[in-house]
Amino acid sequence: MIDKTVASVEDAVAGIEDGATIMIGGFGRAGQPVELIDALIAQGASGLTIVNNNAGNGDTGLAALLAAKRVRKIICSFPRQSDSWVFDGLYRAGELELELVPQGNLAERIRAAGAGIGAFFSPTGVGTQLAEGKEEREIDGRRYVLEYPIKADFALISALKGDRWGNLVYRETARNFGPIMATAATTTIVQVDETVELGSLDPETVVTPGIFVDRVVAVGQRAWLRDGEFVGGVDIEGRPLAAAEGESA
Amino acid sequence: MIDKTVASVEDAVAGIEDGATIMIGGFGRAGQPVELIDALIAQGASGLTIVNNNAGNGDTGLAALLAAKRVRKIICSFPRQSDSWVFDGLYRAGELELELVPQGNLAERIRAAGAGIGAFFSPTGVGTQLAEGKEEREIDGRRYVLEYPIKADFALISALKGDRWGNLVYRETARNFGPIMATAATTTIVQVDETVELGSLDPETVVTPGIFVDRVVAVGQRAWLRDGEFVGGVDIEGRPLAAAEGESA
Amino acid sequence: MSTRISRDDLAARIAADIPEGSYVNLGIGAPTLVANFLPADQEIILHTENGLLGMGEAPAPDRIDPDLINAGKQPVTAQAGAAYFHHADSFAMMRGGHLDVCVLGAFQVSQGGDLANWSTGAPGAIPAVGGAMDLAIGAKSVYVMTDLLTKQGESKLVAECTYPLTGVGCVTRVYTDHAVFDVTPGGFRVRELFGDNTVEGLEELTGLKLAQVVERAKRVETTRGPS
Amino acid sequence: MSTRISRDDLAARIAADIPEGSYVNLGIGAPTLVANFLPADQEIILHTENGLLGMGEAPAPDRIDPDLINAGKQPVTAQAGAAYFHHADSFAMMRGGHLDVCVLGAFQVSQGGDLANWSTGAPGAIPAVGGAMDLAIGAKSVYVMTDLLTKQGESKLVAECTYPLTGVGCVTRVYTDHAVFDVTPGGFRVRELFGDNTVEGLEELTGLKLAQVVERAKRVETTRGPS
Repeated sequence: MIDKTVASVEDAVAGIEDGATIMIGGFGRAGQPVELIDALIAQGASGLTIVNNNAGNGDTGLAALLAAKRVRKIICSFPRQSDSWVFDGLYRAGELELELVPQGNLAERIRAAGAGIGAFFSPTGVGTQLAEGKEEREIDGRRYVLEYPIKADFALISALKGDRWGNLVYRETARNFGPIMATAATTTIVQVDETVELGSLDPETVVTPGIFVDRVVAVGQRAWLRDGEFVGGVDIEGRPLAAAEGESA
Repeated sequence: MIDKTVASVEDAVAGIEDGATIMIGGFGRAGQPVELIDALIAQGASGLTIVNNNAGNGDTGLAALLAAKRVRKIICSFPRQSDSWVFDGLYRAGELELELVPQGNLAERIRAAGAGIGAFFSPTGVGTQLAEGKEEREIDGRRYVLEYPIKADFALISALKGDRWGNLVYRETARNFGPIMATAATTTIVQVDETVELGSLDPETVVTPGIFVDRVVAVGQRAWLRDGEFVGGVDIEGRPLAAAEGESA
Repeated sequence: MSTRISRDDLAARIAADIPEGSYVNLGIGAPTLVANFLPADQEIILHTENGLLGMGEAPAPDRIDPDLINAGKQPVTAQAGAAYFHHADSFAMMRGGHLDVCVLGAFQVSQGGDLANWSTGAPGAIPAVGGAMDLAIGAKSVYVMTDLLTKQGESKLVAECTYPLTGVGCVTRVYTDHAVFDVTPGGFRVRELFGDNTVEGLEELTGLKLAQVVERAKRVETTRGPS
Repeated sequence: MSTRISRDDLAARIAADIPEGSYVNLGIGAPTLVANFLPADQEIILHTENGLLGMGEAPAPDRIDPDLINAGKQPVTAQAGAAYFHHADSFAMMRGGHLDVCVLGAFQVSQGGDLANWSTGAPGAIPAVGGAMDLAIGAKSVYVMTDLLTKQGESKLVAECTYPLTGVGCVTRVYTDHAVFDVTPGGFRVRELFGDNTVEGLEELTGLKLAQVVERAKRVETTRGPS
């Protein structure tokens, strides 16, 4: 029997070595696998290269991993945000290397790694600083720059539900980078709200087929759902509205 | 109000010019938009270039379009099949040009056209006849050949259901080339079993978002479904089992 | 009469140029305001690059869904007819030329249509580009929404951008608080004048020779849009 | 004892080498037989390149579903845990190195691991390649299932392929009706002998110097597999 589920977030992040390249899903906070990141902080791996769209928000999740000084380099498209103070401080202090990649090139380079593409000519970034030093070519009257795949040792992603074969479905815009990062890492580790029986996910609607997934851990239902239904009552950071009063942006 | 539905297959294929390049969905018979092809035959456009995985099966659908001598060239991966006699005859008579493309390169080149990729280095076909004359490059120790996008003037595809915005869902392996062809054509024309109310397709499970679709026409439920449920009772060509006795392969 | 229209008026002006049935991406910041002025009786489908077509308005405070956000990471809703997809599919949509219009902010736009909107190049500034470079080269029409002048009074329409570029030759039209400009092979062409602006006055403000206006630029009164 | 095992025995022999949990693509033709010998108490997930992971066995005749077929266009079923996807995603799966094993037929395999299985290059023949070139370079292990000799008695294991190539240096192992061969940097290495075959006899049949067998090739009796 194939069973990719593991019992705990500690088991899920076991074996991540110092110096590993890790893709972390999410766009801002949406789809960020906070429980896996917390487990990674506890696990202790350092000198990491992180691939994410952003560079952390507030003081939790990816920001906490940065604050714990476990990250050597970050590959992302949009580090600077109103709540990226952890990154900002480390970057200004020269403690963090940054590779800035236009968001579409970031996504397509991740997909290319998962799809076995050696390199591709992208229309994005042509003639800009971010294409400096890159091979350029005119094809059919349009200019392109050559972009290479980004692959990773591990991917940490968040999905709504998964089964023991690793099939996944996501929720709304929390899907974002999850499906492509799952394809581009040697070991893909997924936190889900709940694991479901094999066969209960409709094969027409599986977004990430289990072939791309290695470990699945259930972390419990997100705060704004009850019995799978959206109930709201939280701020954009997912904190109960009452508690967040006067704090939320 | 956006309404991409059209009343008839004749309306759906209106405006297809002689000499057009047309992608036709389907893998063998599965997902082949037979009603649209029949309408295209009646419409009369000729000198067509067709992009399909195959080159027709039996005497219907794409095979009938070939038999009607409307096709100048076919771009496909697997023309020769047990039931490709129409293609075989025309090809041997020199009446049909063939561009043979490995199936994965065919799919990825179609996707590239839809995704704005100028060209990509593919690992498939390296060192074979089908890569002769193509640019080759070694990247990270592996050999690749440079492949260019395939785009089309029109795509004719078949889906299960669609709404007036053009959102589509497919059924089982009849999905195949539909979603990528929809992205790669200037005008994408879709036949569906039924059109449904806007909002009745779950946004999590839409496979082709309407942005890729121009015209949707309902052609009625496939013979092996009743009220949306699979009932069987047909052979692999979709003919009632009794009628097909002694005939089906 | 005045020489400037408000940001809301400008958003309304842009909204009026977007035909029904368009697929539109509104960049983060001021362009987001355009959504407030799209006519309620027309269907215009909004794309947000983090994976949604058919983006709707902001939710009520107690219906905020942290899984459902726009590119600016603000809570949004999904319309009937919406679809979710992953990031590579979302940017394929953009880069493949499927969006009809995007509206972006700008630091500078050159008369060749180059856009600079992601970095001032200031030393020590932390760079961030997001999806701007993809949007700039991807949409069929790239509209810029901006004040004509910086706070220091310098023209954002320039002969050549001095700030780092976002995209080369990509801008279709520039909507400013003074006037609307088309980018043409001959440089900027005044399309509409707001309030008491004149072509000559704009030439003075921008320091640019504005291309011959074929028909006298339409003069638009400053009015308040709906709020 | 005999010098050849049956096609079913060969399919069973290949099936026995596929570990539980593997993702496997079985090429059209003889390799499809391998599915019949996968142990019922183990989960091995079959991929078909026309868009399905978790392919199950053939349906009953009255349950044929024309929308649910394999790469050979035969009716199949979907297992619990299956997933459907489009063609670009399916081949990304293959070319991205995510399949553990594929099993392909062959016209020729060279001692360098080159595979020829899509065209005899005969004048007038209609070419067709399908997904063979993608499978050949995509799976982690590429197993070939073939008779050792053609009907004319020529060896399909060759020094250099004379037929048009499907892939270069891509074959991991060759399962023939006489023996199993690993492709190694030093050429073919006999891994198992079926029936009364000997390495010397195989060298005579193939005309190849078979690489030094490190441990004496395991001798396997010819037995009937389940049907």
